[in-house]
Amino acid sequence: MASPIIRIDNIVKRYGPLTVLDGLSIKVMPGEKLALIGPSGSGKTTILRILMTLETISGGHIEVDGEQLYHMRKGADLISADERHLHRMRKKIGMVFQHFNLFPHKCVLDNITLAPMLTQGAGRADAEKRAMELLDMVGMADKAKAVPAQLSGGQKQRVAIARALALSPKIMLFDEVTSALDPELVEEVLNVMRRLAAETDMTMLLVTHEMGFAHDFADRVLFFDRGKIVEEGRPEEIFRNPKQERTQGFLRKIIAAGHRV
Amino acid sequence: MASPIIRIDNIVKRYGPLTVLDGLSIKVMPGEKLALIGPSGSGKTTILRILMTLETISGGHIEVDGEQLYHMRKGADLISADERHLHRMRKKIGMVFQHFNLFPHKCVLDNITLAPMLTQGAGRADAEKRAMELLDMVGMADKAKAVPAQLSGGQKQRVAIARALALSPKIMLFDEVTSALDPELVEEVLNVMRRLAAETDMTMLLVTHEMGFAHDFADRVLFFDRGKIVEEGRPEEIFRNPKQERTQGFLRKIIAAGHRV
Amino acid sequence: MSVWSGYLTLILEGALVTLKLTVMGSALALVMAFLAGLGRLSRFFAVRALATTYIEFFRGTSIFVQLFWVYFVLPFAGITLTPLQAGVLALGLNVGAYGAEVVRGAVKAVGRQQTEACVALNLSRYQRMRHVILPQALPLMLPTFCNNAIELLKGTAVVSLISLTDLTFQAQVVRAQTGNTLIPFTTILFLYFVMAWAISTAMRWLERRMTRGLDGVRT
Amino acid sequence: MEWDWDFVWQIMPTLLEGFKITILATILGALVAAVIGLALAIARRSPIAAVSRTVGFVSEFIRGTPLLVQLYFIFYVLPDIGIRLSPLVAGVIGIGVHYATYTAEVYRAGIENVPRGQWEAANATNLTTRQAWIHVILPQAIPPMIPALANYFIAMFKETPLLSAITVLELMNQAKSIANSNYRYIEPMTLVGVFFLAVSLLSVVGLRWLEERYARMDD
Amino acid sequence: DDKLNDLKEQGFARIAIANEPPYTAVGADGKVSGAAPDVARVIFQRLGVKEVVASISEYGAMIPGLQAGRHDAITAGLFMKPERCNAVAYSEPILCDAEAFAVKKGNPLKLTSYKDIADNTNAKIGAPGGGTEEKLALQAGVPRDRVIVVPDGQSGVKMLQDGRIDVYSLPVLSIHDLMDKAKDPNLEVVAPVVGAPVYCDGAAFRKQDVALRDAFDVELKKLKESGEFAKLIEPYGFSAKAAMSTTRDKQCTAAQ
Ligand SMILES: Nc1ncnc2c1ncn2[C@@H]1O[C@H](COP(=O)(O)OP(=O)(O)OP(=O)(O)O)[C@@H](O)[C@H]1O
Ligand SMILES: Nc1ncnc2c1ncn2[C@@H]1O[C@H](COP(=O)(O)OP(=O)(O)OP(=O)(O)O)[C@@H](O)[C@H]1O
Ligand SMILES: [Mg+2]
Ligand SMILES: [Mg+2]
Repeated sequence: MASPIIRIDNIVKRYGPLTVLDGLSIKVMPGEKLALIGPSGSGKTTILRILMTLETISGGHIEVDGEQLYHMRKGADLISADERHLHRMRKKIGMVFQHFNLFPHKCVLDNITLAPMLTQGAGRADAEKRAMELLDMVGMADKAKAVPAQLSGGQKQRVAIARALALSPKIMLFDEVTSALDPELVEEVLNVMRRLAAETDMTMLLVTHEMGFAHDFADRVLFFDRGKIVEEGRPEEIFRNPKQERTQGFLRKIIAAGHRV
Repeated sequence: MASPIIRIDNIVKRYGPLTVLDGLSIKVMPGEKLALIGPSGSGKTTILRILMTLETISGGHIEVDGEQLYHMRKGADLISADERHLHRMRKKIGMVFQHFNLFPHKCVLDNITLAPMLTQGAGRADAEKRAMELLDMVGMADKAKAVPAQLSGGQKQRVAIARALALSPKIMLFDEVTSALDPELVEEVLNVMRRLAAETDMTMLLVTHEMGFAHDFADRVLFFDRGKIVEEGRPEEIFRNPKQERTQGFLRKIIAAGHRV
Repeated sequence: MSVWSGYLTLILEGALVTLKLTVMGSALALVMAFLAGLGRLSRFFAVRALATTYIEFFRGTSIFVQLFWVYFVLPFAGITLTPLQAGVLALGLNVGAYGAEVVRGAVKAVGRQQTEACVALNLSRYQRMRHVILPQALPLMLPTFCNNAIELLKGTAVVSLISLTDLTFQAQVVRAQTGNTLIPFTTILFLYFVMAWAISTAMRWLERRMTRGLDGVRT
Repeated sequence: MEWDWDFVWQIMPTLLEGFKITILATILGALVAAVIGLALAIARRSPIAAVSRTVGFVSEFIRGTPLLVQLYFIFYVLPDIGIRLSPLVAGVIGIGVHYATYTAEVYRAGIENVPRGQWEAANATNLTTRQAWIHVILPQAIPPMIPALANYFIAMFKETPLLSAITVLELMNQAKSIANSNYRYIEPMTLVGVFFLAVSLLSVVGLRWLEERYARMDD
Repeated sequence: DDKLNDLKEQGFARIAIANEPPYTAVGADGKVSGAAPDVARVIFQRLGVKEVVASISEYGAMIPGLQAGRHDAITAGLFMKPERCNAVAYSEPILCDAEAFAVKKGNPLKLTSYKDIADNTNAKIGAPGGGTEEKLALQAGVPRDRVIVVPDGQSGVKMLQDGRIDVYSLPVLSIHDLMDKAKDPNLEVVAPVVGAPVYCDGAAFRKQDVALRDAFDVELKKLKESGEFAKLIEPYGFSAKAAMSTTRDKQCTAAQ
């Protein structure tokens, strides 16, 4: 059996007196598609942000692609990672945010080429060629010269996905990428993600409130509550036959509110 | 047959060069529950805002409860309504907004009693008694002294509904009252509205993207597109058996995005 | 030493004049700020035009020119004010014009949504302002008002140009009489700073009181 | 006293001389304020508490005391410790440093107003801190600052008459000198008012343009 | 004369004075004295106006203040000059003084007259704005950019010490007073300035108030004749004889 590409080991995350993640451990195999679901405030976003090194951790260890994320070896000791180490580790990971976070002062094409040119030393011509391929894939090739303010939410999010893909990370993180969108625009983004899931062997972690999509997309679903994993399993099991009472209650409410499973 | 409580007659609404409503006519019977659905930008919010006199109209007439809304009689002529006429007409209508628009500097109870005390000359004791009944109805009696900042979105929206009801309007307007809420909180608000629809004979107009709820709630569904009514009918007909191609396309997208009908 | 204590008294008398100017000028500025700030939001064109003219004129010309006019030119129109009145009038009108923009900005920042909620609840224009908009706008105005009050305090230094015996003027007198520059100027710098500090402390206290229990209002 | 047009034409060239100095002082002062303000803003973010506290206190002090008194200090007291500046240089430094304490706040707000998500996106696309500043943060932070900065430069312009206290022959001083030697006050002082109003109105138009040009771009 | 009656009724007259010893002095107790206010106080008392309220004013602001009705009289060492005689109504002469220069020790630029300053292209002169000295310098041909308008005497001395100006010009007694206070061995006085006339000030009234001025003159004359005048002003260093040997008409028409 192959070794996990992500090994989260007994992670603790505190904000002041508030413990948000409390000894969480997860293993993710290469190519696996994981959906993280659960009530608001349960720590789903936090775990993605920790993987993207946008937060610090209060305890525990994370191994990504065979290397420590927040620590590095110095002789025999494991010490806190410095900026250079983090910079190297971030190459393996890309993230798409709920609110897109496109660079508003740059056109779509420049949003995508900026990082490859600055961090991977790609030439402009190469970077733009690759960017156009990605824009083509997300169906946005005709908007290459538009600035973000001219795009609809769904279009922005497709550009954000292309931007993250441009760095060819091994792992992609998606945090509620459709929840800021008008209902009609959700589908165009989910379609892009379905293709992505089907066509690449990237490892993907997805936080979503779209149960139907989680069901179609994921190999494995983790149900979070209060910073812990309460239940996990194949989507069929979790959605059709949840074992834990909390999971049942959560799904009942969501379904009552008009979401299909 | 009773006469309509709302008679919208050939309404035109323009913003500069943009025509948002183009000769729209609707009749609503007393006690009827209407759901307005349709794609983003089709003018659903606009028509509610016009009924609430939050906009002006560019052409046409509206009759509410037997009187002109935007016009008044002066001798034999029909002239533009003045502030006093509007003030009298607004007594008949209440509205609940997508973003609640509670008064953040007043506690829940004061939010509800403010308007009855100022506009209907109600005494504090009477106003508070009625407010507590309404809070009880929306399940918020225990939060009477809380300020809005301490409430969740669903709780805020239930207070907003109570606030609108406190003026006992004949007509209630609801504009996407759940779309700013976390999915889990949607249900508590919809439950309140279901009770409301069942227990009162108020006339209600509802704009929503929750097709399931529109289906349960409405006597009649109007499908809007580009400022016109493309199709209307009983919920069963519209949702199960739409005749127009645009309606079919819209519903297909919404359903694909994970909403139940 | 005794001579210096006498001159110190003189400077403190100047501080009293500065204090009076600041307090009375701020009071006038506050009134003007609300009149003109709300005036600019009026639905009547004439009121808007009047408020706009006042604001642009007093923000546009320099306080020096305004002082000069109030003090030397108004008397030709038959209005002779004491130096203190002239100082209060010029400073109050000047700072009031800046304050008007603060009032307008804060009222607008409270937002269309709150106004619409009021319309839907059928409140009258006056009731909207009184019960919903202003109570929320006031805490937004306070920090800028604090800055304005300090600007006014500093502005009082220029009234020494119209022979008002304020702090700066008294420092000049002491300097002429004693031939010492460092001591009077250091003393008044210190006094100005103490007054500015007192203003911001008072405003912070007021702000805390007004926003008590209203966390998150501004988000 | 009646208005005398001949006199107006006669004094116009002299006033224009003064006007040139006023403009020069404003431009140089603006440059000083822009540069020192950025330095103050950065120093206040310093992780070394002693640095950020000291800079904070000094800024507060400068902001809480009148520019007039500061100018006296620079011009009449500094020579005692061997720093003798020409009137214009002293004026430019005085007014520039005074306003630097204001522009520093503009810089700070501008930088903080760039949404946190932009830093995070820069991180997620693996840019270094330096690259994030240059390519993502500053290009977004600076344009929205421009109107606020311009606003302070206009305010500076209106305070240049203070420079007459340290013998700079700017517009106000020229006007006073004309008035004193001719015993006619209304014409020169009114003309000064007109000059100031004209520049202010023009700059209001300019400011509106800047505000539109550099309105916040939203994601 | 209405004006005098008004003043009697209100019990005080408002006078403008300068912040310039020995014409004016302000004690540490805030009490105003000095030659000019002392004379004014006595005369107004004799006219039946019990008190004078003095306000210190810039030279440049005195005449507009008088015209705007802010003061009833100026008693500030504002010397009579033909243009000023046109702008205000002067009393008979009160305080007379010649002009003086304060210069660096040894008078390095050898400046003894306003003409000298005009001829030396490096020399800068400081003088009060709107004062006699500024006018004399300009008339002698000193270009505007070498005539520095100095806000007050103390600033003038300071600027001279700091080398910002080469000459500071004021009336003799004012310069002496400043020098006494400065106690600076590196400065010296050139007095009187060669070719500059002796000037006298008088109490200045509004043109409309000639009647008040005339009443003032009557009392002034009595004061001079009784010898009390000399007792009032000589302690400050002024010469009573100088004032009594000239007249307003001479001063106002003196060819410049
Ligand atoms: N910067 C912060 N400071 C303090 N508490 C925080 C911070 N960020 C998050 N939290 C808290 O951490 C907890 C977990 O937040 P997180 O955003 O991970 O939840 P989530 O599962 O993503 O919820 P949602 O579905 O609402 O996005 C919450 O209680 C939240 O209030
Ligand atoms: N104040 C305004 N100025 C200009 N155009 C406006 C204004 N308000 C609304 N519109 C335009 O009017 C059209 C109809 O808007 P409306 O808000 O009624 O749509 P909607 O059906 O409620 O859409 P949604 O489902 O997104 O809320 C849109 O094209 C919108 O851009
Ligand atoms: Mg989250
Ligand atoms: Mg809408």
